[in-house]
Amino acid sequence: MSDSDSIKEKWKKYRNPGYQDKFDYSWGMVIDLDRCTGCEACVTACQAENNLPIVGEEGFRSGREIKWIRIERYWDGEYPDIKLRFIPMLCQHCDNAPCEPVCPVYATYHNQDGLNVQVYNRCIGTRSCAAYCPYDARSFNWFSFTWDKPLDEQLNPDVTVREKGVMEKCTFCIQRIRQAKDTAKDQNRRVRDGEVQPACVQSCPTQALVFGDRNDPDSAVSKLAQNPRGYQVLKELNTNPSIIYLKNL
Amino acid sequence: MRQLKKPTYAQVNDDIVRTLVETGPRYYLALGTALLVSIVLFFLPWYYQLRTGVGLAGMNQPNVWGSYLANFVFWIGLSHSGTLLSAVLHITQSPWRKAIYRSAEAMTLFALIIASLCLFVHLGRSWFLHWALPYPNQMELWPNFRSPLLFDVMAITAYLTGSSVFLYVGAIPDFAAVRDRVCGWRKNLYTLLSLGWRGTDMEWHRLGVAYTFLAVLIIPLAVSVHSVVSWDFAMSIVPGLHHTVFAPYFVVGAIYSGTAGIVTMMFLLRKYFSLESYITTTHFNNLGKLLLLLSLLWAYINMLEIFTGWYSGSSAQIETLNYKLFGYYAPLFWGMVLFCAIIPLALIVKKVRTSLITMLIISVLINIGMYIERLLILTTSLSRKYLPDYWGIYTPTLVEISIFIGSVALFICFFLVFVKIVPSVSMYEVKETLDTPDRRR
Amino acid sequence: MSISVLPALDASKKAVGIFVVGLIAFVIGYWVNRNYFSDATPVQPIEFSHRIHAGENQIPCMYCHLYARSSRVAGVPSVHKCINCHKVIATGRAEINKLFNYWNEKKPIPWIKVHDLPDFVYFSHKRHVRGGVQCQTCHGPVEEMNRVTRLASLQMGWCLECHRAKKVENGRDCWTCHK
Amino acid sequence: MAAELLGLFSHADQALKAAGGLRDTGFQEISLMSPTPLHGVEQVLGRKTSAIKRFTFFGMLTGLLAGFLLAAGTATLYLLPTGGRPIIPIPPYLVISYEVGILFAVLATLFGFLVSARLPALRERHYTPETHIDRFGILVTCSSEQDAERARTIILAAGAEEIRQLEYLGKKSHEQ
Repeated sequence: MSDSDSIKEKWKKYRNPGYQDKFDYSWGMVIDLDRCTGCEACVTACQAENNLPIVGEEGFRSGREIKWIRIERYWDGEYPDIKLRFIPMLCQHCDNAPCEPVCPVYATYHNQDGLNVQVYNRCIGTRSCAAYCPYDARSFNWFSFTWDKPLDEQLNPDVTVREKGVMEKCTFCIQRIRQAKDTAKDQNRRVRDGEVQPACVQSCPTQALVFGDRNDPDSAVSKLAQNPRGYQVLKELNTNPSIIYLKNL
Repeated sequence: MRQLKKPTYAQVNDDIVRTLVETGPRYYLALGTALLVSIVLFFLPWYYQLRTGVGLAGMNQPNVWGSYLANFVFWIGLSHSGTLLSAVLHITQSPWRKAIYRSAEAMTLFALIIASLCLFVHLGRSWFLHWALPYPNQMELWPNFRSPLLFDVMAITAYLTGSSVFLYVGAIPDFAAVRDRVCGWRKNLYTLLSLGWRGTDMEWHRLGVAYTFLAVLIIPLAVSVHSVVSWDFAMSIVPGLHHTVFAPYFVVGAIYSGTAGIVTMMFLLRKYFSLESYITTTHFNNLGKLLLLLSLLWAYINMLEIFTGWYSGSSAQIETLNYKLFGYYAPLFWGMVLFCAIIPLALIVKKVRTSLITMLIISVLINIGMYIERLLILTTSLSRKYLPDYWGIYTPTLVEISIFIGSVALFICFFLVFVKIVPSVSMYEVKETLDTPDRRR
Repeated sequence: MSISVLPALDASKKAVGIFVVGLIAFVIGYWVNRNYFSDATPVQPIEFSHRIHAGENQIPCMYCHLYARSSRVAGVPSVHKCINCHKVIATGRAEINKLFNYWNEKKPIPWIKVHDLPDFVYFSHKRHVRGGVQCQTCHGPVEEMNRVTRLASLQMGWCLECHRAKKVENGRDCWTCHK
Repeated sequence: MAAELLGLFSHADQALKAAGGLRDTGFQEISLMSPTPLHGVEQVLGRKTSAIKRFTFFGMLTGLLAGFLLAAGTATLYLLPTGGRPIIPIPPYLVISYEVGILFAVLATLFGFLVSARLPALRERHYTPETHIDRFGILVTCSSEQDAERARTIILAAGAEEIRQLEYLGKKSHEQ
């Protein structure tokens, strides 16, 4: 907005609920649960891509694993007629994210791409965002972690290694989005559908995960989101997640 | 019930100044022990935690909040004893307030300081706490005033300032009285603190007006502080925390635990400074009645909370409620009910209220129960959030226990220093309750 | 008897004075020694002069820092690139001999980074060069410096100032520059 | 020759009587010093009003406004949308406004108290330590020898235990 706007116009604008301007992109994901086999390839890919530390056996046992995406398992029915169901659970990048307003220092907020982002170096570690998150999608660095040789050689230079006391969570591999947008800007165009894929989407063997721009009506995500099987997890909380799950009931 | 032999005006001065200047070896022993305990059990573990990370505490992924935050709420709760109670009793002109309010207000101040320290301990990166303070900086980034945590920062700042001013303004005449009785560095200190107070009719009048205004301002402030603390929790959408009843629930709980804290503190003051003629069984009797009322109120709101969960019809709420009443933490819950709702019913008997030892026991039990309450609010709700795959259990570690004990020692430390600097009983207000010399003729 | 706070203030002047003087001394001491906490002009392993290369000899910046146009990092030239010229130019000087020592030992020169950004900052030379930002805007008049010194604070506010002045698209979004 | 007289009483009613007598005779600058706030001073020395309430009121207003402006203004300096809420949501900012309002009101009350009670005492003022224990003192400014003599009679007649003639300090502070 320009500086010449009168105070009255500014007031009107800032009193608007929702976001200031239309998102450039509105990144979203569709997860087809009927295709998910629970193989955890996405979990591993995420671990490698985003420099997630390995907390060790003790850390895992006390419930402090750092995972940006996890496969939740639910048993359905009684033995012997029993079924195992999977839900890959990651940050839902809610439009009305409960985690954002609670941060006292703006370490988490909504950016112009419609992503719920976490600024690691701004985080002071109140952990309120994790407490407020109904999806438990946030992980906390209880300690500073080191990578034994030669594992440190595989750290991704595009992603910060987080310090102790910092909250972290799925970013939809924002470093890849940034790369794609950078290339697109050089060529003076928008990012094409399918040009950018988070690590989990890229590694899914059954292509249960699809990623794309929800602002583009022709993208694979927008089309899949129209699917009648679609639902949002904990929709009744009005968080309006960006991730749509497909499940045949 | 009145003490038989009332002290004279001169005796009041003698008695109170004596508590300031005459310091026995027992005092130094107590101060030394408290200091040592607070260093070993509070500052050293905290330093260790700063170096290694908050992982030293028993918190884990669903239970990201733990005993540190419970400590914070506990100390904020204790802080509601003094200044709020003192202000309410001042407005309602209760004469029995006068002997106890000074130390009660000091309790507020120190409990608030400890509470803010607990926030430091709680943070993952305490060294960046200043980012949550509003000041112009090169990053051009201000704190997020939409956050309930920022309400906390502002409320605590206001309350800390407000209660310090309230304590100080009320103590100016006493500083002046002490000023004339001491020498050396104390003389300078009290001359500065008393601002050249002479006790003229004009000064008394201004003091009375200002003090009443401050009391009127403090009451809504104190109520808002604990409401704001409750919104830290209630503004989430976590089942078990997302209750509209939380603000009154927290305020009542705070006054409840604070009043119990005053009883404990009064017992100790009376015993160790031999202030028997100032802190009488009348005070204990009155505070006992107040405690009884508050315990009933507290129990009522607790039941209200359970009923709203039960009748909400939301499966998540009911699950959390079940877990609270019958789950892993159920022994703690029922212990809390015993300490805070059942045992205080004994206060209905006058003998219990006027016996110092039973009052001490009940007040300590109430505070234990209230600490459990704060811990339960956090743990039972966070352990059972929406997605069952991510349920978990939280147990405090040694570091957390040690930091809590250390914070109590630190509080005692502050208090011991305070009673040697500020007259712990308000001389001029105690004199108001005595016979004025003109009736002695 | 009479009362006033001034004598008492006078008597405690010493304590107050010591505190105030100590505070001022600390602040001044910190300010004077601030370079000790972050060195803006480090001594390099070789006394390389940008004044001679970029100033007098007019070598364009991107002759040596050739990735600035196309990559996030500007790139420090390899030893090979230095040797390319210095095989014939100014041979035999002490500093050039040091260069040849590294060349013979097949080791990179351990240059000390002057404009170093923390790990959590995403900075792309490409975007800035293509956006028409002169090297000197951030790095200062390097062509006049014998030993490079950092003039810009490289702090967040400094970046934001420019981003605001140039009305950079999404230039104030946290994740434009943080990672 | 101006002087100040200090009379000391051990009973409050005597001090009040003396104060009343002095006032009726036309003395203007009378201070009654006591160890506790004395009831009945208003009837003897006239009702007092102070400006503290104005300080408190305007402190509160300034604070309410400052709190809201702090929250709303800083939010517009760096636009970071959170949780789909407006940049200036009213309810949370009212909380900030409320807290800052009370903070300012408290500080303004303190300031108003100091100003109206003329504290801290930067110039020398007469007082006596006994009035902080159990004595009641009357400090009266007399402009001439005859005035001093009259005042002395009234104070002694009311039953003063002790009377002191003191160097005149009051005028200086009034000239300020």
